[in-house]
Amino acid sequence: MADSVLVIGGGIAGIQAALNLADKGIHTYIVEKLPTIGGHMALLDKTFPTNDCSICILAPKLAECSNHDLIDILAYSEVLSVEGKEGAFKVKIKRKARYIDEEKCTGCEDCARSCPIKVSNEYNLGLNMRKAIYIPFPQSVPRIATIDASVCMHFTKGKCGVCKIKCGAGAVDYDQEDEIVELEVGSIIAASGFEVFDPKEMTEYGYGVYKDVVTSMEFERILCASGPTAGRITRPSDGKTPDRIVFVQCVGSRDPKHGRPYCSSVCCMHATKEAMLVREHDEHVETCILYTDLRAAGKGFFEYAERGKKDYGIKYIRAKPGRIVRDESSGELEVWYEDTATLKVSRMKAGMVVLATALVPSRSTAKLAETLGVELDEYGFFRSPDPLLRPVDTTRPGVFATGYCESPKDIPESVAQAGAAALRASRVVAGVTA
Amino acid sequence: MEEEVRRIASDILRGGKVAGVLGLRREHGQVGPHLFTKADELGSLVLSPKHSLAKTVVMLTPRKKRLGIVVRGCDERALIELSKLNQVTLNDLEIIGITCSREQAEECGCAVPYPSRITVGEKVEGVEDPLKVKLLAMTLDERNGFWREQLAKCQKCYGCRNACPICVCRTCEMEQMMWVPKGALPPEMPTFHLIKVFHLADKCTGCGECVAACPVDIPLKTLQLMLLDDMAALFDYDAGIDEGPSPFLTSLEECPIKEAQHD
Amino acid sequence: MADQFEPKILAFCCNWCSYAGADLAGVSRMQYPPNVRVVRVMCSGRIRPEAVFKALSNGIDGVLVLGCHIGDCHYLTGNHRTAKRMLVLEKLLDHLGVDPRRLKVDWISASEGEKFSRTITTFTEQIKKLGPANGGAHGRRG
Amino acid sequence: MSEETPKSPPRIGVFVCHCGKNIGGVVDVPSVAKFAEGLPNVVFSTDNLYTCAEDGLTCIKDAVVKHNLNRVVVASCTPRTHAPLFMSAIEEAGLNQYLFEFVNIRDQCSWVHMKEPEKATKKAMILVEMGVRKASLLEALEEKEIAVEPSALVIGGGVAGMVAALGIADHGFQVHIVEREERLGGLIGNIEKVYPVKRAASSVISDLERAVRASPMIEVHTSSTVKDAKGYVGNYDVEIQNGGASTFHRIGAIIVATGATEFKPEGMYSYGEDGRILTQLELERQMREGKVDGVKSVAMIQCVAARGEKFTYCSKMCCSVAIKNAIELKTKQPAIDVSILYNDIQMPGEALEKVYTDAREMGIKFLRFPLKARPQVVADGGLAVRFFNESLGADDELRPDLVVLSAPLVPREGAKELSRMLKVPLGQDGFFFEAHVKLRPLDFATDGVYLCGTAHGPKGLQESISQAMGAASRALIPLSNGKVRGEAAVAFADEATCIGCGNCVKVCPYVAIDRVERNGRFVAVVNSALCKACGTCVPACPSGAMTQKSFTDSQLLEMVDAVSQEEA
Repeated sequence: MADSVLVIGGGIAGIQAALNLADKGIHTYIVEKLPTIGGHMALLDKTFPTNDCSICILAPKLAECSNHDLIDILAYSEVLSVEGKEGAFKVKIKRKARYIDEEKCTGCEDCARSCPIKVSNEYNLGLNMRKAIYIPFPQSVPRIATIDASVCMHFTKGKCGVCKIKCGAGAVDYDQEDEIVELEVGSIIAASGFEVFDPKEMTEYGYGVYKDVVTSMEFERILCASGPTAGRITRPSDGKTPDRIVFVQCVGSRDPKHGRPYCSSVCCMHATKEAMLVREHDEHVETCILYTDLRAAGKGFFEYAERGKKDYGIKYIRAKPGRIVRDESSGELEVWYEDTATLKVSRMKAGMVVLATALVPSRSTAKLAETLGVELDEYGFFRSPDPLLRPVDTTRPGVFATGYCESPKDIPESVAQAGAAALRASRVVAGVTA
Repeated sequence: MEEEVRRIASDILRGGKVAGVLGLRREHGQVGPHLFTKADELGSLVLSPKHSLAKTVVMLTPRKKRLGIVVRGCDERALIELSKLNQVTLNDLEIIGITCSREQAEECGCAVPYPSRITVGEKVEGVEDPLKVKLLAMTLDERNGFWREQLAKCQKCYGCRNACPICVCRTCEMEQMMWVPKGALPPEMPTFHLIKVFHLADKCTGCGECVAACPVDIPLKTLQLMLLDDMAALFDYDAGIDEGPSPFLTSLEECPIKEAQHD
Repeated sequence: MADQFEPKILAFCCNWCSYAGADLAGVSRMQYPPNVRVVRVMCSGRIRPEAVFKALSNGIDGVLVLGCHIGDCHYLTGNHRTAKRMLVLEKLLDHLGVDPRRLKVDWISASEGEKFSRTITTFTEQIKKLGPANGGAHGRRG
Repeated sequence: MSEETPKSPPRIGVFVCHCGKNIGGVVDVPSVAKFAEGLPNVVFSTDNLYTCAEDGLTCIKDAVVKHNLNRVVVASCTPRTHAPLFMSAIEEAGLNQYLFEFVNIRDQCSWVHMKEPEKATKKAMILVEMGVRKASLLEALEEKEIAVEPSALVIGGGVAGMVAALGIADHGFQVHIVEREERLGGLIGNIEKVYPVKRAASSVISDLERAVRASPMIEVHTSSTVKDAKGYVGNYDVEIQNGGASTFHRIGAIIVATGATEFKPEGMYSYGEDGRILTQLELERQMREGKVDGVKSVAMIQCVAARGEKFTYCSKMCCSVAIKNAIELKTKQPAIDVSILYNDIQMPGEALEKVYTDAREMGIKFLRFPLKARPQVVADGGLAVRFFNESLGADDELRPDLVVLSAPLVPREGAKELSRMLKVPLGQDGFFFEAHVKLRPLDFATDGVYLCGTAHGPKGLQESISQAMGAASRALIPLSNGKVRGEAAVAFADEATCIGCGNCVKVCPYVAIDRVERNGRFVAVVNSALCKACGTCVPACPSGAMTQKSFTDSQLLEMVDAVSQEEA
């Protein structure tokens, strides 16, 4: 009987499930495909409905995972195979080579400063550049460098070795190889999260054509003090502060034709928060949210949206834009929309447009489900045989799913449900059978 | 007025409402606190000179029986503050509230020369502390010069603290080496005084006992009064009058800051 | 001419937000004047106003009290008390004739390295303009 | 681990780190180490290329032994990442891990003063002096442990309560469920069907109740209330009252699952004036009893009393309840005309959205009204619902046979009393208020008490069940460990100095301080297992009786003095 648990995914749901288990005395592994744990929450500037600073409340959790005697973090790793059954799984994991000696790296980033290769920075959603050797963000856990071999000159051209020279700790190791580790665990929790629906295919919104049309996650980075603009609200095209920012809801959500029929659950509050932050940063910028139904049902959410209207002057219009065009002479965007309350077609100028794109199960979720041997539902979320009474169960005993990959939900719901997954997993490890 | 107070004290004593009445007694030409337990002693009960009985109540707390007490405005405020500090139990006190005359108010520079519950006497308007008005009109440097000069006179006698009706601590930080080095005169400026001033920022009753006790006439009360005005302006809070907790003990939801300050 | 006045600046930082913000300024190599000395406490609610005026009266020229933004306090409402206590302390300094600009209370989150650096820079500039506390006469060894 | 504060005078070792070039490239590290050597109580000082590397740690451990060090100061990066490493190193060398002070000369010195190496070096020296002066006064600390009674109390026998109880009992702990009513089931016991899974509510409850009754670890107290609960995490003394009789139990953890109830909108929308104006819950009963079979048209009104009418909040589940009942009516009598008057439809997620789509496809009408002008119901012999129809942009009127009001969930009576008894807060909406809205939705700030289901706020059954399992998981942390371990740098009240004013009790966010009678007078006593080490109580104390360990006034003032005495 294996008495460890494997958590797949190091976002807030995975972290919380792991802490819940480890705090109970159960040894837990967190496998994360990226070089750091933290997930999407690490990318958020603030969180609704309290406007808490996201990294301020998350970073202590990351550190807690890293310092916990009973948690082993396998970042930059992937699950290759799962064999065995409930209570006795054998899991093969690939630890991708970082080309860095984890023991030696001090996280000083001397290497990154001198690296000559710049590539698009996925942590800032491509809004600025990172180096080929990098630490994703300042609060990364583990805080060690990773060489992106796909772009590093040493690997692509066989030249350059600057990072190795600059590293005072002697941590750079170009000869490092991927490593396969085998774990024995009693139970597995999948917490693979979501990814943002790519709105390029909805050509009417001009995403990918007009630089000033951004997704809400991209805009989150623009708002964030540690983001590409250091929290200044400037638009990507010309660095000017826009006069008005228009938020478009349900981009790819509740839209069976183009995207997903379901409601992504968090976007209305997300847009409300971002609009509030805009007004906090610069009260001269107008904000307007074009929505279908204002989904503000969670605890304190309706009050939050009311505050957005009253105290922050956010304008809410029930409307669905037909198209977004750019006036080439002024550089301003124009949003054409039908006001679904009045059925009138109107247009509105916008310095920037923020698309509340649907959140969909992450691409790796489908592959993960296959590896785990469990079923997904029609939209790609994990399916429970009894969604009411066993919401975190999957179709394979001993394997559980929690967080956004189980179904759309916000952070507190993910945290609560992570506890549920930990409960189910600890029951397996404790030897209680259904 | 004295007669009226004696009559009320006598009534509550005889009626068995209280086990004793705390007041001032004149005996052999001396006036001091006394717990009158028999109605026939009350002939010696006097109202002046002004003397705070609040600390005496603290010494008599906790007790089983109710107690009557003769209080002026500042005494009542002291009792309210002491009750918030859990040093007296207001419910166990039968308060005989008396007003001060205009002359008395002027003598003390008192803005509120009456208790909230007046048993005997007529309420008169209070006076503004003249020094406060003067200080507020000064420039920063002038004020700084004024206080430097005043505090430099300090003999470190602790009279201000000993006389204060609210200073009830068993040990005092003004006497702690880490805050105020021993042996130096004048004491470390202005830390020595500010420890007391800040501790009383939300509690001072404006009674003026500290000034009366000071052998070198440092007008500490004025500093205290300026802070009381701030507490009222910032938090709508009046020490000694509001019976709720001090703003320092509450969250911003429970008691917000009135002026927009700090981001 | 005497050397330019280099003020002594003390910053009380809470462990969870402002100290983390200071670390972020470091990680991001945001340069600021070296006059500041940080004292770490777990929560800004731990900072005693008495310690602030003791510092100011003993030759420290400016004091920063830095906590989490209101609502972000790791200990729920610790900084609510800081906000109120320090506000009254500012008033007290003013009444005493000490320029209240020598005390600055601000909220800096763990992601605001830039704000930390900016706060230290502008505060140091301001204290330089105000000149030495206590006329430079008190409590200095040299 | 060593628990004793060394009695001998401080013997401090200082280790200054180069961090490769990160510190050493700016700060003159050897000079800083040399400067430290001259500070009072310092008996050993050195510099390391990487203090955090294996040889650096060995250097510390060896020096502790060789020089008989009883305090250690490391000047390097940030305590936020590296303190645990150095603390465990000195503990391995036999010192209490809290006899350690961290000085940050990288993130807050060399990295931010890269162009001013001399000033950075001087600053590093003062920072080290501050650390050394504080270290001289450090004391050995311990994280206090308290034993946890292996049993739980679940207050509320609804679905959430039963799920939570089963989760805990499954792990081998005794659970008491206390339910005010005669039977288990709570609010769900009054409804017919659960959506979106479309399962009979009675089967959900009977399944759970069967499991609860079968569990040897669960004791069910129906028609009972919690009369009293005293104590703290791991050690509650609970009195459960049934009729006139009381039983007493030792409890380790408590879960609040008291649920919510449907608001009866008396005096609004003509409710109570006409038997054909019902709430959703009343409609469900009538449907069960077959009383609505002949009804030809139904109008449902959403957001009754909610979203700013009487209550500020959105009740979250009323949209799905209304749509569920509309579908049930329509399924039974396809000819029935059902209109739902709404403002915003709240059907988040995949399954609910599908139900909403189904409802529209079945011909259920959705008519939107603005919140500013809510519908009016007039009982004038018939029934009239007048409202502003947003899609028509005009006033509209329906004349249904039945009006159904979707009223919000409100907290159960007794929530206030319970909140006082357990010392846990209620929010402005009257629901229980969690420790942190985002990351601690099921905890209270007070350790050992947890929260789930609609006691926390309106929500659907699925979410309540997830929360119940989550709350059980939280409660199992102290239960499984059999102990809780507190913080080390806790507050401490000196009983001799304390005047018992209770200011500290008022400011403590964790209810960790009690005012208790000792030798005839009241003093503050900190429960160091509950104290979270913020120190907010210290400035609230008027008499200097309150101290925070590791951040004492004298330690902090030493640091302040080091700066004020620094040579200009």
